Amino acid sequence: MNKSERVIERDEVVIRFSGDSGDGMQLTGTLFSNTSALFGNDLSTFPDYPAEIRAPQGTVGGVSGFQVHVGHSEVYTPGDYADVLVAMNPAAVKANAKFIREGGTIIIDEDNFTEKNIIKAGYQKDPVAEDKLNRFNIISAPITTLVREALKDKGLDPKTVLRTKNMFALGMVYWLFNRDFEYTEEYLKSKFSKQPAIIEANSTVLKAGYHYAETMEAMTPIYKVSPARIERGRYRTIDGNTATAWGLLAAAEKAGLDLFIGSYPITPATGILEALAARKDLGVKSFQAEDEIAGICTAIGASFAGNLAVTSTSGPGLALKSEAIGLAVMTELPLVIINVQRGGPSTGLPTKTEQADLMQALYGRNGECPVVVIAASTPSNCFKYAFEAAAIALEHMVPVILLTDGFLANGSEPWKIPSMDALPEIKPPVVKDGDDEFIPYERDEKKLSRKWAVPGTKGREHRIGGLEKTVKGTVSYIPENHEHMVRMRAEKVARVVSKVPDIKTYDDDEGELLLIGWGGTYGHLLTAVRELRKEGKSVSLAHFNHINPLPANTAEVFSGFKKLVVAELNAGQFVRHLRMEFEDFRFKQINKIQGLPFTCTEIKEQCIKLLEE
Amino acid sequence: MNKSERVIERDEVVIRFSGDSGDGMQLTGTLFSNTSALFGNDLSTFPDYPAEIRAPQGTVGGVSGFQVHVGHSEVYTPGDYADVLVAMNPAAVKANAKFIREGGTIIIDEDNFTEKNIIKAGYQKDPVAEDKLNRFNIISAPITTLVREALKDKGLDPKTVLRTKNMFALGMVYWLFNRDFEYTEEYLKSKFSKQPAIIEANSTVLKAGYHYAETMEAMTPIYKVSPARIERGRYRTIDGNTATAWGLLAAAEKAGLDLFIGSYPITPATGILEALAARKDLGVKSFQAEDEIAGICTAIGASFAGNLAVTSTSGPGLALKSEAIGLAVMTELPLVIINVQRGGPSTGLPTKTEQADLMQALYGRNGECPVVVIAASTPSNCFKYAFEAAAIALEHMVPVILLTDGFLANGSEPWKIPSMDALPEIKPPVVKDGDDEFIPYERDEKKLSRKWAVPGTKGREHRIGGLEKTVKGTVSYIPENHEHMVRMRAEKVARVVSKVPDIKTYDDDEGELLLIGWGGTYGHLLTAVRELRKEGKSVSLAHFNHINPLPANTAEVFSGFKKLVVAELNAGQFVRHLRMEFEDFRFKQINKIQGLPFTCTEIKEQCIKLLEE
Amino acid sequence: MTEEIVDLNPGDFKSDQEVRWCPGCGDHAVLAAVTRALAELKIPKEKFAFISGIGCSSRFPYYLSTFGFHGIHGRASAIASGVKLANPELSVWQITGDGDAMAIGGNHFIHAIRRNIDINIILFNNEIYGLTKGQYSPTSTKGAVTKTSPFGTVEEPFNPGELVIGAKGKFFARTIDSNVQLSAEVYKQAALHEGTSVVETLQNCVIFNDGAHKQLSDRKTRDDNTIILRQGEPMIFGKNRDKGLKLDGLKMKVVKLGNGITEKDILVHDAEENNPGIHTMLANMRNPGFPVAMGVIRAVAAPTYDMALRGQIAKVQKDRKIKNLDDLLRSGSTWESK
Amino acid sequence: MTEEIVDLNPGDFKSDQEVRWCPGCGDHAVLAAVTRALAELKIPKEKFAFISGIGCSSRFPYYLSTFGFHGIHGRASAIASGVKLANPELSVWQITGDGDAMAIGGNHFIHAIRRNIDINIILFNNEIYGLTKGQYSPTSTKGAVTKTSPFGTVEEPFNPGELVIGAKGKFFARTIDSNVQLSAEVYKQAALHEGTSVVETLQNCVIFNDGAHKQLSDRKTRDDNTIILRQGEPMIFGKNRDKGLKLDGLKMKVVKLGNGITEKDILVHDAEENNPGIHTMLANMRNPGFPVAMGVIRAVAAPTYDMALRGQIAKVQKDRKIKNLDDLLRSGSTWESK
Ligand SMILES: Cc1ncc(C[n+]2csc(CCOP(=O)(O)OP(=O)(O)O)c2C)c(N)n1
Ligand SMILES: Cc1ncc(C[n+]2csc(CCOP(=O)(O)OP(=O)(O)O)c2C)c(N)n1
Ligand code: SF4
Ligand code: SF4
Ligand SMILES: [Mg+2]
Ligand SMILES: [Mg+2]
Repeated sequence: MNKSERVIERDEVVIRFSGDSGDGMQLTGTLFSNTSALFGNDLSTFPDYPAEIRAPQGTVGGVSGFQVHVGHSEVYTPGDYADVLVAMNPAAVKANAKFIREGGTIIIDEDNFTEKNIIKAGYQKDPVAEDKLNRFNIISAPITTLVREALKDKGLDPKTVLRTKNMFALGMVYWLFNRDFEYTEEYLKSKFSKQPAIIEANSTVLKAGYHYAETMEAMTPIYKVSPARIERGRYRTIDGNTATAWGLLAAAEKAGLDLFIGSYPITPATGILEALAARKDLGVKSFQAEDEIAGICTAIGASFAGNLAVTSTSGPGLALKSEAIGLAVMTELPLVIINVQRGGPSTGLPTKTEQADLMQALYGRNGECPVVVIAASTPSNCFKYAFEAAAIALEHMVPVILLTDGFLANGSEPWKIPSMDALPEIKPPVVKDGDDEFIPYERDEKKLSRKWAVPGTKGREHRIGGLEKTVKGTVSYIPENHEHMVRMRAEKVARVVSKVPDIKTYDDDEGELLLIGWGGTYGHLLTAVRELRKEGKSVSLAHFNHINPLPANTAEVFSGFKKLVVAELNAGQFVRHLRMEFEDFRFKQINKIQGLPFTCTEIKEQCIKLLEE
Repeated sequence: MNKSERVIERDEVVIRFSGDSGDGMQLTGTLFSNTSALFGNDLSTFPDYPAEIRAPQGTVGGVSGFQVHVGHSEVYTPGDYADVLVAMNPAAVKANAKFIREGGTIIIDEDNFTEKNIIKAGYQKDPVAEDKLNRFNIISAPITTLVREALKDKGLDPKTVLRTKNMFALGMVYWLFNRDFEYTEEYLKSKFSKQPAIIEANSTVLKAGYHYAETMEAMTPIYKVSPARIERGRYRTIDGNTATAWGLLAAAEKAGLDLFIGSYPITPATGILEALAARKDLGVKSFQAEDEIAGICTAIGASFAGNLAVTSTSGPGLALKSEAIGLAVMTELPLVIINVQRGGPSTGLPTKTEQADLMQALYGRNGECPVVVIAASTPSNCFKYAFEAAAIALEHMVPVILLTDGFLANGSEPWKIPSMDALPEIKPPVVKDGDDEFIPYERDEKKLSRKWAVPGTKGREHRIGGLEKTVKGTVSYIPENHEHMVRMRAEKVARVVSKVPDIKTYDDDEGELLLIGWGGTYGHLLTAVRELRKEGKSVSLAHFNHINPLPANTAEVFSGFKKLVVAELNAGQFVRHLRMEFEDFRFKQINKIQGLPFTCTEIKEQCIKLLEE
Repeated sequence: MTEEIVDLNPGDFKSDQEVRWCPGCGDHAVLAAVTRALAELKIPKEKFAFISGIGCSSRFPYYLSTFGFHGIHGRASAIASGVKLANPELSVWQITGDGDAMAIGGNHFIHAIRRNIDINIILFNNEIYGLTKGQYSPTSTKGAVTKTSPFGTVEEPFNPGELVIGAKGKFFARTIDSNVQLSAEVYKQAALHEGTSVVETLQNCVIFNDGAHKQLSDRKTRDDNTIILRQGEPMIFGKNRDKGLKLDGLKMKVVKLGNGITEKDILVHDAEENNPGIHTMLANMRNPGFPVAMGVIRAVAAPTYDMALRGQIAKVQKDRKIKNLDDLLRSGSTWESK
Repeated sequence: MTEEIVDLNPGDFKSDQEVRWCPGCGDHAVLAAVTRALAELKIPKEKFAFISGIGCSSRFPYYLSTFGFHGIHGRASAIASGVKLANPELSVWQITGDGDAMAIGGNHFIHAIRRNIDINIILFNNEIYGLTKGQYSPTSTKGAVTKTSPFGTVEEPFNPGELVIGAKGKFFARTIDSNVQLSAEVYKQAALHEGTSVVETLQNCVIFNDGAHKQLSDRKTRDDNTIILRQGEPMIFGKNRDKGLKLDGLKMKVVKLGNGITEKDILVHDAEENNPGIHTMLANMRNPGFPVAMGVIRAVAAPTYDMALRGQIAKVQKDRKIKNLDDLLRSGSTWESK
């Protein structure tokens, strides 16, 4: 039969690339994703890799995976189950078998299914029997042999040859999904611009894979996922860390300030520092500090001196920054603190995602020390919330913690490129030269923010610091002054509510059950709710991006539902926050603490159970 | 009239000594307190001094005060208002006028009431008019002149002469309260053993003050506060920091372990490190670290190596320790972390008291990271709770945070010396030499604690660390294992409830209003409740020493009352904790954020208002 | 740095805040020396930013009428680095104590020095924690009896100069509170030096460590116990200026002038020599046996971090393709949906 | 330290854990060298405690069958100090990277060294952050292009040896992953030295900084580019052992043997000299121009903190009045209520 006869039209498909850490699966996944995005699919990705740079070859612990969900209509999650699994070795099968959809396709490199490797992967002997692989459609190809063959005349060393295996697999997948090579070849050209032999080898192997799939008898039908019907405009794919970095850049441009970032590398937040370090063309002052404390303290210094100041980190780093956050609260300087959450406590699961730093963000400091807390909820809206965090910090003169997580940081999706014109201006309360007395803690009547007189401004010399002080900045131990200042700082944060949009529900204002989420679980919760609604359940979703202060209409929204269920990737932190804030409601919980995103299936099951209770 | 005729018998009296930071008021207060304690009074003290070593002389900011409350019956607080104020200069009057009881006595050094000093103190001109001092009984003595006179033939330099002024004032107060010099003279002898001239000068001036008071016409009646009827036994006075240090020593002795403390100086916690550094005779390994992080990390190392390990600090230091606390949670090692709370946020009010680190103690770490939290409530029971913190840490293999505060740390009171025999044994789960496999995270069935195999133990080699791990200590990213371990660590902390005594109320099990407190406010809350009860109000007190886990019967106790009112020295932290834990109750709040303890009057007023609501 | 020249008096640099150090504390004299140095720099007042940590000495910024920031304990180097990078036009000063800079702040201190960020660090060395009332510090003499070492410390102290040089320091000087004239001179040189400059200022804490530097400040002993180094001058010292320093192989030696030994035999000070060998020896000299070196011990020109960063940005921007956010957002692979 | 002597093989020190470093990573060779050194120490296995921070190198303790503690980033020196003070009988080792020890952990590192606590620090210097995938570290060469310095770094790196000596270090050695024999030898000497010993171990990160030390490990170039120092031996090096080091005034100079220059003119290595002058110069030598010094550069005997603490406790306890808690509780002013 010819190609078109075997085409299966699908609304959406999930593909997972997996192999050893060294097998290049992250790259393969990214290339496939970008190609699909350019094709016009909506998509969502989820890289999932071990903490070691190269975990032991051939073991389950060493498997690196990249999952991508491409769709004809909107796609909110990387998908629960894969339709197609690329597994470069037995360990990849072992690690992923439970995540493949019944009847899905597994592409394996049969050259790697030696007895030694099978045992190493943790099978007794026979993967097919042990993992009931006959439920799946297995495409077994001697990839290693074929790659050697394809490159045998090129005079390359064996290592280089083997390193192109991922391109063979990618070629097969491109055939399966009927994608072209344009993007991939361009990528290879720019990446290896100084090594034409490498470009050629990769390109040869890519095509070899494609043609092998095309000519192979046992090949599965090919999938067709038509382009998504998405809003008109120019698009790109973007991951959460880049989006965060760019959102900050946008804020600096809109505020007319230099951007300073003082950070220390830490997984999964390093990408933000890296993305900004690359932007010297836009004048970014990126400072790799000696540790997290220096990261935030240089940022506080830069804020004092008039820059848009940022520090980025993950949980353990946020812990180290706690004391200095207090200093920013006390000196009432604008500061954006980004925390890309990962599995904790302690070093925990550094490459896995979790939402367990919420309480730390709210309360992890000595004394009465409130800050604004915001959470992004998709890879691309990290841009929006980073921008907003900076705008609030600058206009309200307050530190803002922006929470993202490993899932958002590394995940990517197509994003409609905003126009800078469409973004709001940011107007920090900067003081100009002058002779009249400058009173550092005099407050704006509405926002309660103080003014910003930066060193270098004539006639505005003043002193600030971490001790309690009067409105003039003079150190003061007067009891009533302390109480007043504590309450002013809290009220200033509370009044940020004026910038917080009302919370909207998906899709009803009232009903049986309101699923409540925050941050990076948005896609999974929304998909689950939409599916439940299709099944006729009276379920809606309220998903929070503003944690402190909460949207003004929160209680009102809650009161429209019989059951309130808070779902989060921790042991119950947002729910505690809500219990403190809203004594009049009772909340149920769905929690998962596994270093992994929710699956829609889990959420649906639990909601159905709670509906029946 | 003779002395006995003018005696006023009183149940209790409050005396406040105040003057410039350099005037020796802390010493004067301490000597008076110890003398009264030896006499048999019950008492409670409250030192209150500025953050500067020597704040500017003669200004209100530079006033250093020491208040002591002595009583015939039990005394729980240093008292709201002073019956007698010793004021060495106008600033001391200015700073304290509002804390003197109507009709109270003020002893002043009239030589210091020069126009310059009066203005410096912040009076326009006339203290008597401005502060309505004629409400009080003012004893004006030319103390400076009299001291010069008393020592004129001793050949001392003028500075040394003036430094004895405090002894003159103390002599006057001794006459007023009919106390003897024995303790004071002994103190002088041992303190200045190498300077007999100084001993003599101080002793001469002390007596001069006493005799001046005796012969002075305008002298107020003398007060008689008979010895308290207190339990039989041997007593001493003790302050909170010393009691904390000694409680730890007691625990080390009972557990048969060396005591290691790794700390960095910080007000008001330094006294604990100092008290332990002095105990080389008991083999204490005190380590002054380069910072707070090194303080806790050396302690974690010492714990791994089998010592009873402790680190002590105050709020900003606790913030710095957050990351490492997570490591102790993850490695499940015993560790006592003492936080002597002070005014925050940031550097805040370093010498003032506050209860605003509760949320930090509960939640100030990345990830799901619960620890046991305990709070002492009187200076002397710091001993008991430090002992208990160590016992829990050692027997349950868990970090314990002990909260005290500046008020407890510096305050002192008579304390019935416990006998070591009466204290319980502490039995840490130490593993002996052996050949069978040691499984580091195998748990005790009841407590869920793991065992402690310290380096040097033959056959027990193993590896632990901050990454998530299996029961064998192997690093693991298995999703279900992570969830299991997170829940085990939480449940382990929850099960410490077996060591937590039920909460008892003062004095009824049911009624109109239950005042709820925790930590260092105990004395003030109890006194207020007792007074309210005398006035016929249906008010009781539940005062918590166990914050996490809370006593098992908490909800039951709450349910006996119509109104639940949580009083604390912060913006409302324990009340938030209770709201999270007990959804079924509604709590009202009394909060004070002034760097000062409550006054009983405030509490009473607010309770009455709440009763009427 | 700005080119504008202004005329200000030391008094113009005093703020209206009450000075809260103990009477007799060495910090008062340092304040006097700093205001003198500032006035001599002829820079407008608003260009100065004084950043401190926590400690008695760290109260300093409150007493100046410039921009000031009283930070948290140990972090002044980091805060000051941020200030300088955000605005390289400023004259940035760090005020810190031996505890603040060398205990809790040790890491930021050595990293600022290594990077050679152009900040002027005045390190108040009273060999004690003053503000917390008398515990030993990383510079307290071995054996010092303090509140936390009632039986004496058991650890060797840092020598600030040696640590600074070990951390790639390019400027190190030493002065003492009691010599206001020398201090003012040295602070000014520190300010004029481009890159991190550290001035160890020996300071007396009258309350908790009185007399720690007495041998160096006392009129009777100071001239024999100290040597003031000046660029290009022979290293001669002593009340009668009759002693000098000489190299003996790889070691420093004190010699008496006369008896055939003349000025020509004496080492000539060269603070600008890149090789830190002699500077380390000079910084390490201790009583008894050697005079303590005062003045600018090391002052080597080297590129600063702040200028290098500026330079790199300028270079990248020169032929940049991306000039603003719109350019960036549209760079790389994008596609149009119609 | 224990007197018991035991016989163990390097293999006895390997744990059952899978080694998770990249194939080709220099860490594998260091592991081999350490197990060799441990076996030679003849100390029972349970007396060893290996403490690490975070980084690729810090995974090390998992691969040994001794007691091990994988700490948090930068804090290994502090944790190891606590272990040693709690139990001075142990042989305590710290495993750390250039980021772990010299970036975030810099302060604990220099303070442990200053105090001279008896721990053996193996500092894996690959001049990069390996575990976080390739950002520059405080030892990366100036100008290094890495993920966080796409246009090259603008800061001078630390030289670990110089920093160690500036922090009062008494033992500093250098070795390279590729020379397992030398490494094993040096680790053993570090273990036998009482006090903090730091062994900078040049290590290749094949993934993110491959070839950083190639000139020193490559068979063809290594003999001309390195010099292995041995106590009491003249400093001769080169493939043909025809080059040597000589002092030229205060500077080090490479000379060629022959033409009148003989072994006698060559400097003889004395690691035990207290004066750090030459040690610093040796530690600072860099290609090109000088060979990089390998082996034990400095090893000076000095009292250790742990022994001094023990000694002080013993001394105070000798004629103590307070022998237990009951004594303490009843000391000072007390009174009886009847
Ligand atoms: C995080 C933190 N830890 C500890 C302290 C307590 N503290 C304040 S100043 C100080 C040391 C002061 O010594 P130094 O820096 O030498 O300054 P000096 O007072 O001697 O001028 C300490 C330990 C603090 N404020 N913050
Ligand atoms: C508090 C904290 N900050 C940052 C990190 C992230 N981190 C882990 S290892 C590392 C640096 C590793 O470099 P190095 O110490 O040189 O070790 P290597 O991997 O090169 O052996 C960093 C920044 C962390 N785990 N914890
Ligand atoms: S305590 Fe010492 S350092 Fe602090 S102000 Fe007083 S004299 Fe100066
Ligand atoms: S990333 Fe580099 S240092 Fe880390 S294991 Fe791999 S080769 Fe070794
Ligand atoms: Mg000091
Ligand atoms: Mg490294």
